[in-house]
Amino acid sequence: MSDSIISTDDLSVHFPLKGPLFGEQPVVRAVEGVSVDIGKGSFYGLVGESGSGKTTFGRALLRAAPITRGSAIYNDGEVKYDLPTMNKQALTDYRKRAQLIFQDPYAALSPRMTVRDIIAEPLEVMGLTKTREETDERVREIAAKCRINLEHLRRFPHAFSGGQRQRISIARALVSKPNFIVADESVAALDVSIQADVLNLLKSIQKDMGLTFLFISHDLSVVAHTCDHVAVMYLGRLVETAPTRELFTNPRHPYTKALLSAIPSLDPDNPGNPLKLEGEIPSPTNPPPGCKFQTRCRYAIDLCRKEEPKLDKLGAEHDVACHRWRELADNPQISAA
Amino acid sequence: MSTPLISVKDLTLSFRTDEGLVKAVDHVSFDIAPGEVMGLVGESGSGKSVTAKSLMLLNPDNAVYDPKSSITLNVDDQSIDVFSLKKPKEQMVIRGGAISMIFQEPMASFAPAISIGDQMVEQLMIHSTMTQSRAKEISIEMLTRVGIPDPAQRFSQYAFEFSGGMRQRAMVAMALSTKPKLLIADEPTTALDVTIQAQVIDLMKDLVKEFHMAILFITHDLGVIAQTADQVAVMYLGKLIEKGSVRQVLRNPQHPYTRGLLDALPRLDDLDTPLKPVAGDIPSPLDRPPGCVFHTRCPVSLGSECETIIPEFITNKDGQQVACLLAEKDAQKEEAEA
Amino acid sequence: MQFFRFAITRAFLAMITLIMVSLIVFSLMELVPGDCAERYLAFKSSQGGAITIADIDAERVRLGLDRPYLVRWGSWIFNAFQGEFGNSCILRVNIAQLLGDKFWISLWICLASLFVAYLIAIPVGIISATSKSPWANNSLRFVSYLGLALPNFLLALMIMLFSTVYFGDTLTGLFSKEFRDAAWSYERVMDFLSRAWLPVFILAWSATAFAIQTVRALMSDEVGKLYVTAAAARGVSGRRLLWRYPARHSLGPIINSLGFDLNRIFNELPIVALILTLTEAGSLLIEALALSNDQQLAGAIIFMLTASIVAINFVTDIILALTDPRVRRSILG
Amino acid sequence: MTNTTTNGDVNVDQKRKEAYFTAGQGQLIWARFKKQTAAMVGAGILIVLILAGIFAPFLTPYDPTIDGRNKDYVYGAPNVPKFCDDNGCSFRPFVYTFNRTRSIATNFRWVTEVDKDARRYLTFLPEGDKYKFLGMNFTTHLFGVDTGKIHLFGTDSTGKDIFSRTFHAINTSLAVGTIGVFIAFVLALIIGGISGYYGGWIDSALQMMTDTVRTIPAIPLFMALAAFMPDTWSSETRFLFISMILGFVGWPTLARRVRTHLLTERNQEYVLAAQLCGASAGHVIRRHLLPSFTSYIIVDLIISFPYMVLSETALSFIGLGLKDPVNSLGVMLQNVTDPDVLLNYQWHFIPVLFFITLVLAFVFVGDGLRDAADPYADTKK
Repeated sequence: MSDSIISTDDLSVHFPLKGPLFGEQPVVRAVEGVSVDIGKGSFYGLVGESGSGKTTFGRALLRAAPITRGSAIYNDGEVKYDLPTMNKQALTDYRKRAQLIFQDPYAALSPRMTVRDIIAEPLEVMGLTKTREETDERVREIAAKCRINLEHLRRFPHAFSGGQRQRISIARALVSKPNFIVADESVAALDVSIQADVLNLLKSIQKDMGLTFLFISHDLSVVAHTCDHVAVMYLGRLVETAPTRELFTNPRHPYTKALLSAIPSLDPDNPGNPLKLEGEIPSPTNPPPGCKFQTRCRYAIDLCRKEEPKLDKLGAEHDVACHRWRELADNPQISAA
Repeated sequence: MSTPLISVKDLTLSFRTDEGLVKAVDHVSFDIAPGEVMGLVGESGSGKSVTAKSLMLLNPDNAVYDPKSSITLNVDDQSIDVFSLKKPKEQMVIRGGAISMIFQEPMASFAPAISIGDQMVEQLMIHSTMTQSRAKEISIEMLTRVGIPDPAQRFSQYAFEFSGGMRQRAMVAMALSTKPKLLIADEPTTALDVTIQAQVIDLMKDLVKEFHMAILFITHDLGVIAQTADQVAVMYLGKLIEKGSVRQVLRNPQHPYTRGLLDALPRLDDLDTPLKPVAGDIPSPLDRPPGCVFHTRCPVSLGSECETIIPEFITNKDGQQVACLLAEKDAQKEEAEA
Repeated sequence: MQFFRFAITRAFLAMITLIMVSLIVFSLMELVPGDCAERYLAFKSSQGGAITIADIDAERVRLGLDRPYLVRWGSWIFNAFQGEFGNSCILRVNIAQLLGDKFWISLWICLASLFVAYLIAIPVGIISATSKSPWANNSLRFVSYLGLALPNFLLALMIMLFSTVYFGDTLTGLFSKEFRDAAWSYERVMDFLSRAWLPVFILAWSATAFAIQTVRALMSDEVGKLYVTAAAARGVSGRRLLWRYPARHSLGPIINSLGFDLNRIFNELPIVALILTLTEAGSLLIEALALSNDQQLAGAIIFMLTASIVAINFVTDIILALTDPRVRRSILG
Repeated sequence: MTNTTTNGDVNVDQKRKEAYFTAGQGQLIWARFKKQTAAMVGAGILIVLILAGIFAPFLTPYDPTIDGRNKDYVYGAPNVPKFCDDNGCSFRPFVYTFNRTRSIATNFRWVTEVDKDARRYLTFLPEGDKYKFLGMNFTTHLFGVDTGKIHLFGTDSTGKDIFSRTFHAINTSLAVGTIGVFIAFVLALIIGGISGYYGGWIDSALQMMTDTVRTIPAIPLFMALAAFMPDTWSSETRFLFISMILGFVGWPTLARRVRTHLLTERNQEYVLAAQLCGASAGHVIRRHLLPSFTSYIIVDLIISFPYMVLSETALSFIGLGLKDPVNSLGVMLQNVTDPDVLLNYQWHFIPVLFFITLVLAFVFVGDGLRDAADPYADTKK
C-alpha cells in the first residue's frame, strides 16, 4: 500500500537470554513474523495481554529494539526509510519523525529537570532550534497545545499528578513535530477520570497535526474508543487485524472472541458471553508448536498443534490467522474435535 | 434489617508524616451483611485500601485513628469492637479468623523463601488446633478447589514458581482455608490480564456461594464491580460520597462524581458517544479541598456553598444514599412539593 | 548431581580467584625494591660479614630468583596450593613450619569475633529496625556509630592499660607464661580461652558496629514488604512474624557478605595483635610484614588470609544455595 | 480585616508551595537534610573542625614540630585561662607562670610549682613562629601570652604544644583522607563507570576483577608494602604514599556503587526518551547520568571518608604511616600507648576526643545525607 506510513513484513525480534556456558542458548521470541500496514493518519491500535510482544513491536518500529529478521519501511511521503538497514544519518532524521509516549508518567520524566527543560530536550539534542528564544517559543507553543499551564514550565515534575505528567510526556514527544507516534499503554497508569482526558487530548492532537499513532494497549474498550484499526497479538504473533468496528462486531479469531468476552460488562444483569479462556499465556522462550494459541483454544484440532496458521484475508482489511475460522464462522456451536 | 456482619461507623484516619497529619479516610460509615458482596470503588488516593486495612488493623504505625471511629464485627452471636483488640491473640479473629484478605500483587504477598504450602499450613495451625497432617490435607483440598492442577506437588512449591493467575488462585485458597466470614479483596484482579481476571472473578463468585461469606471488594474498575458486587460504595479523597445497590448506583448514579466516572469510562456496548472526562485533576491528599471534597472538579458545583459546607448523606426512597448538596436541595424541593 | 556440578563450578571459580589473587600478591611483592637474596645478605652483612655483588648473584641462583618472572610465579602458586611456601628470607626456616599453629589460632580468633559480632548484631539490628520507640532507635544508632568512631586498637589499649593499673595483669598474649611453650593440654586450652576472649571482644567491637548497620538496613527493607503485611493479615504475630518472615529473608544477604566481613576483621587483626602482643597470632604478621621486610613470609601470610576468605565465600555460596529456594531452583532447574 | 489576613496566609502558602514545586534537586536534598537534627549538629561540628584544620597555623600559637617545643615545660599540664583569682580579677584572661624542677628527691619526675603572682596575660594576634599559608609566610597567630608560653592542652614528652599539634593533625588527617578518597573515587569512577555504562562481558570481567581485589585483606598487604618504604623518604613522600595506599584500599566498594547507580539509571525510561531523540552518549551522561548520581556519589564519599581517616590512623599508629614532623591524628594517638601517659599525663587523651568527634561527625553527616539524597523516592508512587 502506498499510503502506509509504516509497513512491516515478517518482522521478528528475538532476545538472547543468559544461558549455560555451553550448549543451546535460549532465545525469547518476543515478536515473530509480524506484517502490518499502518495507514498514514490512522490511529492504529495494537492489543494483547502481557507477554504478547506488543511493546517490543512498538519499540522495534522506533529502532529501540533490535530487528532480528524481516523488513519495516517508513514512508511519510517526504522520505522513505528501511528501518533495519538505515544508516546513522537516516536514523537521526528518523528520530525527528517518530517518537514514543511512555506508560508510566512517573518514570518517563527526569525528576531533575524542569518541565521546560524536559520538553526542550529533544529540540536541543536534535538541533532543531538555533536560539534559546526559539526553543522557548516552540516549548510554549507545544505546551499550550497539550494544555500545560505555561506558568508551570519552571516547575519540576514532582509538582504534578499523573495526568499532568502524562501531558508533559506527550508534549515532549510532539515537540519535534513528528509524523509517527508510538503510544505504549499511555493511559494504563492513569485513573479513569483522567484517562478520558488524555485520550481526548491524543485524539485532538492527532487530528490537528495529522499524526499517525500506533496505540498499544491491553484495554480493549479504550482501543475501541480511540482507534480506527486494531491488530491483536498473541505470543509474538499477529492473530487478527481489522478496522475497529469490524473487529468488535465480527471477531473471527477464538482469541479475539475470548478477549472480548472477558471484559466485564457494566450491566450487573448481563454476565456476558460465557466464552472464558482456560490457562495462561505460555512463555515466549518455550512457545508451543503449531498455532501459538492451541494450548488454550477450545477448538484446537491436530492440525492446530502441528502447523502454524497463516494470516488469511477475509475482507478488504480484515485478516485472521486461524485454521478453522471458516468452520467456526459457519457453525459457532462447533465443539472441539 | 438483620444485624450486619461488620459495621463501620465514622471511620476517620490520618497519617503522621513529615508534612504533618494527612487525612486519608474521613468519616466513612458502611455496613456489610453476611453473605453480601460490597464493592468499594475509588481512584488512587481515595483511601479505599486504607479503609479496608483498618478492618484488620493493618495500617502502618504512623496511622492515627480518630477516637470516635468504630468498627463492630458480629460473628457467632458475639459483637466485637475491633479497636478494642490490642493483643495479637485477640486480633486473631480479625486477622485470618473471621476476616481474611487478598492483595493486589500476589507475587509480593507470598513470602519468597517459604513454600506456599508451609504458609497455608501455618495459617491453619495458628487458627485451630488441628494437626499438621490435617492442615496439609485441608490446604491441598483448597488448592484443588481453586483449580490448581497437581495440588499435592504445587503445595511444596514457592511463589516464584507459580504463574500470575495461579498465584492469585493460591492466595484465594489460603484466604478461604480458615473459612472466614468476610473476605477483603484489595484490587485482586488489577495486576492480571483480562482473560485471567475473568477466571479469578468466576472463581470468587463460585466460592462466595459455596462458603456463604461476605466480600469487601475493592477496585477502581466499575465493570468488575458490576459483575461481582451486590452493594456499591463510592469513595473520593477519603470520603464516601455515594452508596446503594449495584443496580441503583450504576444505572442511576446520584453523585456528580459517580456520574462523571461512568461517563468517562469507555464502553464496548456504545462506541459512538465520545468520552467525557471529569474536569481537572485529583487534588493531592496534602491539600484536601474544604467543604465538599469534589467541588474543585464538579460540573454542577453550587459555588461558595459547596466550598464550605460538608454535605451529609441523604437517603432516597429506594435506599440509595448520596452526599451532595445539590441532591439534598432537590430532595427538599420534592418534599416541599409533596 | 546438579548440586554436585554447581559445587564443582563454584570451587573452580574460587580457584581462579585464588590464582588471580596470587598473581596480584606475588607481583606486588616483586615490585618491592630489593629481593630475597639482597635482603638476606644485607642482613648478614649487618651481622658483620662482608659481601660482594657476586655473593648476591650466587644467592639469587641458589634461590632460583634468576628464572623468569612467570616461571617463578608458577612454581610459587603450585607450591602454595600444597601448603608449601618455601623458606623465609631472613629467618631461613620453612614458612609452613614457622606459621604452624599460629595461623590457625589467628584464623579461629577472627572467626570467633565474626560469630560474636553477628550474635550481638542480629538481635540488636532487628530490634533497632523494628522498634517503635525513637529513643531506643537513636541510642542504638549512636552506640553502633561509637563502635566505628572508637577504633578497636584504641579500645584495646584502654582495656589493657586499665587492667594493668587495676588488676596488675596486662591481659596481653594468648597464653600465660607457664603455658606459652607447653604442649596442648586441657589446662593449656583453658588458659588459652581465659585470655582469648579479649582479642575476640576487641576484634568483634567494630565488626559488630558494621554488622548492626547491615542487619538494620536489611531488616528495615524487609519489614516494609507486602508479604509481611500479608502474613500479619493471616494472624501470624509477635516473634513468629518477625523471625519467620523478615528476619529469615534478610539472612541471605548477610550470609553473602560474611566473607567480606572476615576480610574487614583481617584488616584489623595486625594492629590489635600488636597492642595485645599476641605473638602466637597476628603479631607474627606484623613482624613479617612491617618490621623485617620478609617478602617471602609476607606473601605467604597474605595468600593464606585471602585463601581463607575465598574459602568462606565458597562455603557461604553453598549454604545460600541450600537454604534459599530461589537460588536452589535456579541451580537445580 | 480578617479576610485580608487569611488572604495573606493563602498567598504565603501559595508561595511556599510554588517554592517547593520549583525546587531543584539540591534544594530538595537540603530541605530534607535540614530536618535531621543529628545530621545538622554533625554538619556544624564538621565545618568547625574542617575550618580549624585549614586555619590551624593561625589559630594555634606554636609550630607543631620539634621547632616549636617548649624545653622548659616537658609533659606540662594544660594551662586553663582565668579571669579571676585570689589576687583579684582582670578583663584579660591570664595563666600562671610555672617553675619546674626535678631531682632525686622527686624521683626524677617533673614537679611543677605554680607561681600565682606571675600572671601571663593572653594577647591577641601576637607575632610568633613562622608558618606558610597559601604559599606566603606569616608570623601572626590568633593568640599567645605576653611572657613565656601558653599550652591549652598541655605538652608532650618533648615539650611540643598539644593544642597546636592537635589542630595541625586534623589538617593532616583530613588532607590524607581527601587525597585517599579522591584517588579511590577516580579509580571507582573509571572502573565502575566503564563497567556500568557498557555492561555485557566488559562488566563481567571488571566485576570479577573488582571482587578479586576485594577478597585480598588490604591492610596487611599494604602494611607489607609500607614496610618497604625506605627510611630515607621525606615526610611529604610518605604522606603521598599513604594517601595513595588508602585510595587503593577504598576503590572496589566505591566502584561497585558507581556501577549499580549507572546500571539502574541507564535503564530509566527518561534516558530511553533522550536516546530516542538521538541523544549521544555524552548528552545522556551529562544531562541524566551525572546529575542523577552525583548526590549518591557525594554521600558515598562522605561515608567512606571516616574509614580513610581511620585507616590512616591505624597505619600511623603502628608506626608505618606518617612520622614526625608531619603529624596526624594517628601519630597523636600513638602517644597514648605509653602506660606512663595514662597514669600521669592524661591530657594526651584530648586529641582522642577530637578524633572521635571528627569520625562521629562524618558518620552522622553521611547518614543524614544518605537519607536525604533521594528526594524523589517517595514521589514514585
